[in-house]
Amino acid sequence: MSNMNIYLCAALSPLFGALIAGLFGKQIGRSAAHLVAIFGVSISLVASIIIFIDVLDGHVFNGAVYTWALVGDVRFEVGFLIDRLSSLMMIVVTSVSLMVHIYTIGYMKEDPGYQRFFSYISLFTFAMLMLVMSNNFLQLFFGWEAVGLVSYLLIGFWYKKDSAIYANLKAFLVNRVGDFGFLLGIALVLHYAGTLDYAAVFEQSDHLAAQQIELFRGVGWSLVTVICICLFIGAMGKSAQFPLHVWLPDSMEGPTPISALIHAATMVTAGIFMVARMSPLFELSEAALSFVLVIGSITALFMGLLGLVQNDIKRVVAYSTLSQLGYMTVALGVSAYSAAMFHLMTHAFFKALLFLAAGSVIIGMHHEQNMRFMGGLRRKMPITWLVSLVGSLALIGFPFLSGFYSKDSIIESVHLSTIPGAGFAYFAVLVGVFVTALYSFRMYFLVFEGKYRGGAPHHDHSPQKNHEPHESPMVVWAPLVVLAVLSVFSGAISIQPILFGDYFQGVIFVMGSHDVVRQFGEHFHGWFAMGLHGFQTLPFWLAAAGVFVAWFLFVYSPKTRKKLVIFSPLTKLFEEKYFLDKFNEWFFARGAKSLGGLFWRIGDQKIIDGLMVNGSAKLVGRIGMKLRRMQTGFVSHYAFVMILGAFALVTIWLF
Amino acid sequence: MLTHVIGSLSLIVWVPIFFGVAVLLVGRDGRERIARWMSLVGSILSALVVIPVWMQFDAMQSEFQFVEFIPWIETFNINYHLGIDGISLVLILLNALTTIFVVVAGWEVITKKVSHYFASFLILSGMINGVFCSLDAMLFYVFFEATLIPMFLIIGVWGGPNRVYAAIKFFLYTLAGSLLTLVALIYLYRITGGSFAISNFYAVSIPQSAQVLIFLALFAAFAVKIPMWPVHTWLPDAHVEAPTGGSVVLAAVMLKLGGYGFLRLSLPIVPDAARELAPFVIGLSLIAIVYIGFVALVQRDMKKLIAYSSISHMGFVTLGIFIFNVGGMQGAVIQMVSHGFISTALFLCVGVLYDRMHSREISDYGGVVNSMPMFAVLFLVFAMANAGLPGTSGFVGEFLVIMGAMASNFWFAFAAAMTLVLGAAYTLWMYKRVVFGECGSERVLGLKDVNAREFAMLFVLALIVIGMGVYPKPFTDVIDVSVATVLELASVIKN
Amino acid sequence: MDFQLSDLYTLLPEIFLLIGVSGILLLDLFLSKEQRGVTYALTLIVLVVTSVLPWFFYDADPRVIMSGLVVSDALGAALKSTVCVLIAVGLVYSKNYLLSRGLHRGEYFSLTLFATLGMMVMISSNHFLSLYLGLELLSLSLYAMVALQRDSGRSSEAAIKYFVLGAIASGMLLYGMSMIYGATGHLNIEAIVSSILSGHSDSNLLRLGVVFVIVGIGFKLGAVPFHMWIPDVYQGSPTSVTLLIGTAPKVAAFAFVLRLLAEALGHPSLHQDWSQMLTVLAVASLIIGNVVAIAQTNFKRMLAYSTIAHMGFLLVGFMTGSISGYSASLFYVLTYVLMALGGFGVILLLSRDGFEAEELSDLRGLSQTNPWCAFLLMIILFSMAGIPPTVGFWSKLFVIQSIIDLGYVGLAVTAVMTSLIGAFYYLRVVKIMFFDANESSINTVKYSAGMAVFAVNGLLLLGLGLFPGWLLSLCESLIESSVRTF
Amino acid sequence: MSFENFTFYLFSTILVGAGLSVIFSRNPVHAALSLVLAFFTSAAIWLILEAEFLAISLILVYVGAVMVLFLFVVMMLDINLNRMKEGYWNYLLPALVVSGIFLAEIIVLVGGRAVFDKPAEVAAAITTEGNTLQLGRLLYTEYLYAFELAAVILLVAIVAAIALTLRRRKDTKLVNTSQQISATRANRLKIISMPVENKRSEDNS
Amino acid sequence: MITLSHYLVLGAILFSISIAGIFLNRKNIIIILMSIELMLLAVNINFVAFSHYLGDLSGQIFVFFILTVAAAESAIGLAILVVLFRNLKTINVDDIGGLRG
Repeated sequence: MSNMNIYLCAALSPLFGALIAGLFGKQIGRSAAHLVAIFGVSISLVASIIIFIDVLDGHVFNGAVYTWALVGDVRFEVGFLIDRLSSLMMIVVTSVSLMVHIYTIGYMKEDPGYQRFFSYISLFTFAMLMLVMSNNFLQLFFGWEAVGLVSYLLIGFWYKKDSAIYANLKAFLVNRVGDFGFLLGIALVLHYAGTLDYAAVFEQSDHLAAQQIELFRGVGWSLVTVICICLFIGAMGKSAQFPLHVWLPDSMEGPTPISALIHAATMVTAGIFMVARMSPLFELSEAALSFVLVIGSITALFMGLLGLVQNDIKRVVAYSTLSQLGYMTVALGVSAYSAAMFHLMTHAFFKALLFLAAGSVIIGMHHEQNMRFMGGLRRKMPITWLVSLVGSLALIGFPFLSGFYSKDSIIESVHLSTIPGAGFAYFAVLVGVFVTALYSFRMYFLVFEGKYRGGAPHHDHSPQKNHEPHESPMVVWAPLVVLAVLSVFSGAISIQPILFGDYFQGVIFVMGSHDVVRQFGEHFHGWFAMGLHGFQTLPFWLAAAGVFVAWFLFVYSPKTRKKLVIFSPLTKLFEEKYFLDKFNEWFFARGAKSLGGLFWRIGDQKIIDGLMVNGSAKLVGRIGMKLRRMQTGFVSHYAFVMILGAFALVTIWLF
Repeated sequence: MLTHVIGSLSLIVWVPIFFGVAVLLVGRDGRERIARWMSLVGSILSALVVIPVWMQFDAMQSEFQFVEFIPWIETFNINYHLGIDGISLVLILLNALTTIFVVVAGWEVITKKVSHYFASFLILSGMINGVFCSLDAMLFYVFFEATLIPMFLIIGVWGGPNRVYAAIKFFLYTLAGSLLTLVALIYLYRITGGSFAISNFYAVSIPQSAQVLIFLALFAAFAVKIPMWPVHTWLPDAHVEAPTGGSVVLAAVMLKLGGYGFLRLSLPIVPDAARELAPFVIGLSLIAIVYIGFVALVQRDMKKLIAYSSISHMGFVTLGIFIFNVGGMQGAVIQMVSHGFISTALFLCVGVLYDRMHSREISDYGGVVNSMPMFAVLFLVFAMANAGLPGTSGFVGEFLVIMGAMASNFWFAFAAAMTLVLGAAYTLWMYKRVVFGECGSERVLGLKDVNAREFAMLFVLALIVIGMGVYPKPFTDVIDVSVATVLELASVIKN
Repeated sequence: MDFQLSDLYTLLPEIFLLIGVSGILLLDLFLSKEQRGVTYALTLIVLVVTSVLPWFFYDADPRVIMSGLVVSDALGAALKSTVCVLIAVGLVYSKNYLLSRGLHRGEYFSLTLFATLGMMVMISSNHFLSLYLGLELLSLSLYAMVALQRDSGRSSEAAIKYFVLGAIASGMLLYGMSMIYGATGHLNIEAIVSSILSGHSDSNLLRLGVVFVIVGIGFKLGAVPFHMWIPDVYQGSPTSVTLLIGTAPKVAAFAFVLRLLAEALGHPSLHQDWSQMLTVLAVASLIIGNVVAIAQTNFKRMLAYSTIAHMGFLLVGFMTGSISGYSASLFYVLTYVLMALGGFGVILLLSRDGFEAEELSDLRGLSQTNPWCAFLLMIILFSMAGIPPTVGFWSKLFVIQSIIDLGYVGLAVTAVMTSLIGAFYYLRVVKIMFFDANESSINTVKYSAGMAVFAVNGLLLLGLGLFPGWLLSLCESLIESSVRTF
Repeated sequence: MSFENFTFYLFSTILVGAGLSVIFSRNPVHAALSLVLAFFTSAAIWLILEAEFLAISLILVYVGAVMVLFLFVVMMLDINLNRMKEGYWNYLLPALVVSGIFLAEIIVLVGGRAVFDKPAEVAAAITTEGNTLQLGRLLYTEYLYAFELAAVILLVAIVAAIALTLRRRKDTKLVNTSQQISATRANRLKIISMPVENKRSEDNS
Repeated sequence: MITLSHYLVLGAILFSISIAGIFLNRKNIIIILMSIELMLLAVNINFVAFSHYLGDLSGQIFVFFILTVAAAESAIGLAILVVLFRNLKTINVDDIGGLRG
């Protein structure tokens, strides 16, 4: 079990770094803190690579580290399942995390919470690793919630900002709603399978599929469908699927590195990862898959649309993330788990790239995030401009870039799928391509092309600051370049093994009838051919149209935009995010509070306390006062009472 | 069965009481220092005497251990009969630790009638241990009731502005419940043919209608104590008005007397009635979890909020007990212990703030993190634990109970799991309003961070809370066999 | 039923007491005001000796003497001794009070001793006549003692109320006795019993008699609706007299009830009747006593109502008609008088010249000025409320146990629920002592003899609470050996 | 109607009438005198029942002592009769109802008892020996204890009555002759020195 | 033929009269005391009658003691009344209500 040490090393070294930086941050100082943290993550990355190579050699590991608790005959354990899926995720997590660590040195260098920040992101890396390395649901849930915690901490990193602490609470709570479903799913699994160990559960999957559960009297549901939907609700929270997506845009209140790390590359993909992990279960329920598919396609299309009207640079990227997560979910829905994982990986790179680039722009703009005050940054920030362009192209799926391969595989898989909802999904993802291109390049053009619009007026109060945008320091752009390179090449390199090779053999389970990837693979003739073919496909032209429209409206003829007033109700709808936030605010937040107030004031205070408790006490007191008055002080009255008492006794007992 | 005439359990019960009386006698006005140190020594000694018991405890044995038996009132066959199982043991441990925290927490805060304060807590601690150790129903009841007196005084003498109302309400409410229990116990005495031994109660068969009545009578006491909706309204008042130490003991230990009562008396004595009425109790528990969760959401007073959160968490205990499976019941016991530590910590946190600002209103705070960063971190740990974050002890119990509830009914688990959202909502919302943000006022800005004493307490608690969350096995191992025994007794058909 | 000289040995306690009181009465004439302490001391000595004497001259098996008027048994001896001790302790408590109220007079002490004699007669009587005479001896002394503070309007008001109602009650009791006499042809308890057993007695007359006897008993115990005198008399009397009325006579009344109901009229056919009646009286007493006590502001008056409630509990135990019920009641009455002794005692201890510490508000902040005193009073109050670990809990427990044994679960629930109401007003006193700030002018108690006795009194309640077993078995053996039940 | 019957009904009627007069006469003196009448008639009835000693003692003890005491007190206390009469009839109805039903109930219970219709045969000794002798014998033998107790009760009554009512009146004009005789010069005149009153003390007063 | 019942009924009538007297003369303590004497008279008649018809003298003995005690009782009662009158200058029940509640 020598491997165990490496696994533990991979998982625990970031934790170690986090504890050192967090608990002793003050004592050891800034640079020591970031060195420790980076050191921890680096070890983790190295270990992950070793593990990855080891796994490619076929050394799959599934075993316990220690027993968490013994309850009756159920053994809850903390353990690792190291296979191709988890090792891939480990690489993604640790590498992106390392990039972000390095990038943070520059980005956060003036922040008083420097050490704290490193502690958090290292802690996050630990939590995420626990999540992906888990071999059972319990630990999965632990990691799941732990990343939620860190995300909470990070979004609220600037705890003085009201919007930040609002956003982090919201994020946590919305995630909790997802976890609510997730926990129910876990509970169902435990109850019906008797164990939480993945392998043991999957062994019983046929047994589970055969069972029915009666949620309402007389209505039998397929057990596995209920389990999968419950689990997927968890994924909806974590991966920000409609309608639990509302926290993600707000979470942009946190510092940019964490937007990149958590809300683009890693944490939000936990849901995708989880569903892929659970493929043996999801495959058994077409209903659940359809559900996943529909949710995913809604997210993919409608969240993309919202990106069109955002002015905050990070928010555009955030909505783009939502939309891309929708794509991944769609892929899961059509059983193209490998495509989803593939997109997850490429997306991690180019989205992290985009976020960090946005961060770079923000640094360059002296923490201005509104795109309307930007423009023409191409010349002022050349490196950032270049990597942003690469990232955007990868995002819209320009052939040969990583995004193209992953996204096209998804679209093709949807096209091939036959499960209910696939038609709608296909439509959604196609339109989504156009929308993606439109908002990506809207952002691109607004930021980098045209004229510099001179920053925001409210920055005027700091005279010593240089108002001119400038290129960021090397610690900032170096990770960008690395990510850009990855964004360009990772797709082409890995599409063959991941999608059509046997990379996920034995890890992801797909029913024959659902196996769209295999069908798609029949047309696949290598990455180059696919890239070339890409120019002839509908998605490419849709994307091109999107770019063109963006160019037309934002560079060539901005005035045309004014003529688009007919769309203003639509714009309004988009700006208000389909009124979902308002609805949530009104229905859930306000509703819960007024319900609580009702229960408290009426239920607790009036009825239970007022009426029953104090009421009966008062009643007794009042009776006491009444009876007290019967003691009139007149001896004859006392005599009457005595005589009447005797009289009553005689009358009652003798007659 | 090991039989000692006078042994470790007597020490556990009487050492704190002895020290309490000693403090009372020694610590007159002007001798507060002696009173404090003596109490500290007493509380630590009381905890130390638990250690050998913990060490020698045989977790594999389903019988009661460390049994002591001395005839007490021979006319009615009432005996000084002590013994513990795993469930008692963990609760005793909780109580012993809590007492130390309480003594430390009151160290420099209490300036009025110091010796009386500490003596009350020590005596109370001994009595609570007595409840957990009793194997004779009347002994149990005597200890159970006697705890009211010191707590009544603690709330009433050292409490807040509305302390009188709170103290009397606390006393009468709990007394109201337990009086019916007394009747039930005597009835059981009668049908067992003259014995108050709990084991005889287990053995005797009881007709169903009588079982239901006995169950309800026992339920009255324990439901009030734990407390369950709708007899919970004493708790917020008592908690809010009590001094920090009082709130801590109330929440951490006294509420557990109710849960313990269910496990030790209700289920094994009247199993058929318990099973028959389980849906009713489960319903109340779920109402407690959800309804109280909502109520907690709108509280403006930190202590009140924590008090309501306690009620909600205790809903898990009753839920776990009455779903009749191992997971649920173990979860319930773990939840009791863990809630003991978490609520201790939360009340101490509020106490830390209260000692500085003399306000418990959430709105008086805001931005505490700016002036008290260390405190903010510790407080966050406990807030998260209260919200049931995995990796903290708060998760373990809730998780096991939800798992257990699922075995019973999907919707039970569904309602219980709502605490995931509600618990996080009220706890973190409070945390946000108190700790985060710009400094609410000048006074907040001037707050001093935790001192060494406070830090030590909270840090130890944080270690316990996290330790228990990461590795609860020592606890589940200790209670495993005992829970199985209780379940076995609860599944007997006695009518 | 022959008269033997040796019977007089058995009566030695009574004879000694009578000689003592006559001596004191005479001696007092020749003492000046300053020498009155001698009377006081002599009274105490007489009481102490009298309390010891019964232990040497009782019969283990009940023996009827004095031509059937007196019975000598262990229970009688124990109760007589108890009564004397109670009276003596009461006098110790009262010392300062009497001095400052001008009650420190020979008449006071001799009347006290006469009352004691009356109680002793009641306790050991075996005949309606001796019951009646003992009762009247007690009552007449008490009437006079209540009025003894001659210049106090409240005292004389209390006295006239006590007197008028007491006279009506004894009239009714006599009416009942006459009916029983008519039905059975006898006044001697054993003869009555054998007559009832023989079945020749007229049941209508008997039942009518029982009803009126119950009225008399109800009055003596202060059970609702014959309780009306209690609050006024308790409040209006000088506190030392209140203490006297509130303690020892309850023991005597218990014996009275035991002789009349349990021994003379304990036949199952009659027990059925009177147990129902007692139940009604008991429940009414429990409710009225506890509920009205809540509305009181005067500590003495509150204790008066609490007495009514306690007597309800006593009757609850009594109505069972079983040995265990009687022993529970005996235990109850013994522990209750201990509590009442302390409760009234503390008022006496706290009173000073011109200041009666009898309002509840006078106790405000007692825990600050007088922590030890407050602590002891708290024990007494919790004991009255029936909270463990005080003995009050056990006394309630045993009573409830005895009725549940017979299946009266509903009654048991009523009893405990009313004691919940009771707990409220006891708690309120604790609250006043401990939670309220000290505004009144109560000084520390300097009277050390009274304080020492008070400490013993309070701690005894706690000690008995921890070890009630011996007292309970004592009660049971007394009842078993002495009560001639059917 | 035999003589026995006649006397019984005659005296009974007077007795009841006197009783009613006691409660209906609002002047206490009249009531007391009616009570005396009632005692006399009941003594007569007791004679029918062959209880001569008791009949005599009733008259001697009761009428001779107790009723005189009553009258004495009535006279001594200055009672405002007008206020006593206010609202006298308010309670007539409850009084009649309660006592009427009470009476009816008792009559139903005790009336018509055939068992007791005849005097018992044991009474032979009573007639020959005389009631007083028999009572006396019993009183000093069997009921010695009770007799002594009665004595104590009377003693209590004496002590109590004296303790309650005997007190030295402060406004009495009675002179103590022995004191007057034994008075000396020193007792009669005492010279004390007083400070001269000045203006300040006047102001203060 | 006069039976026992006659006497008992007579006693009962006197008893009822005394009760009515207590009700009616609710303000006048003296007459209340006299009513109580009537009640005792009723009791005595009962005892004497029973004694006669049972041929048992203990009833008469009882009456003898009742008379004695009643005399003592009256003495004390009237003494209390005198004390009361001295303190309150009234024996009207309406004025004697200082203790109540």
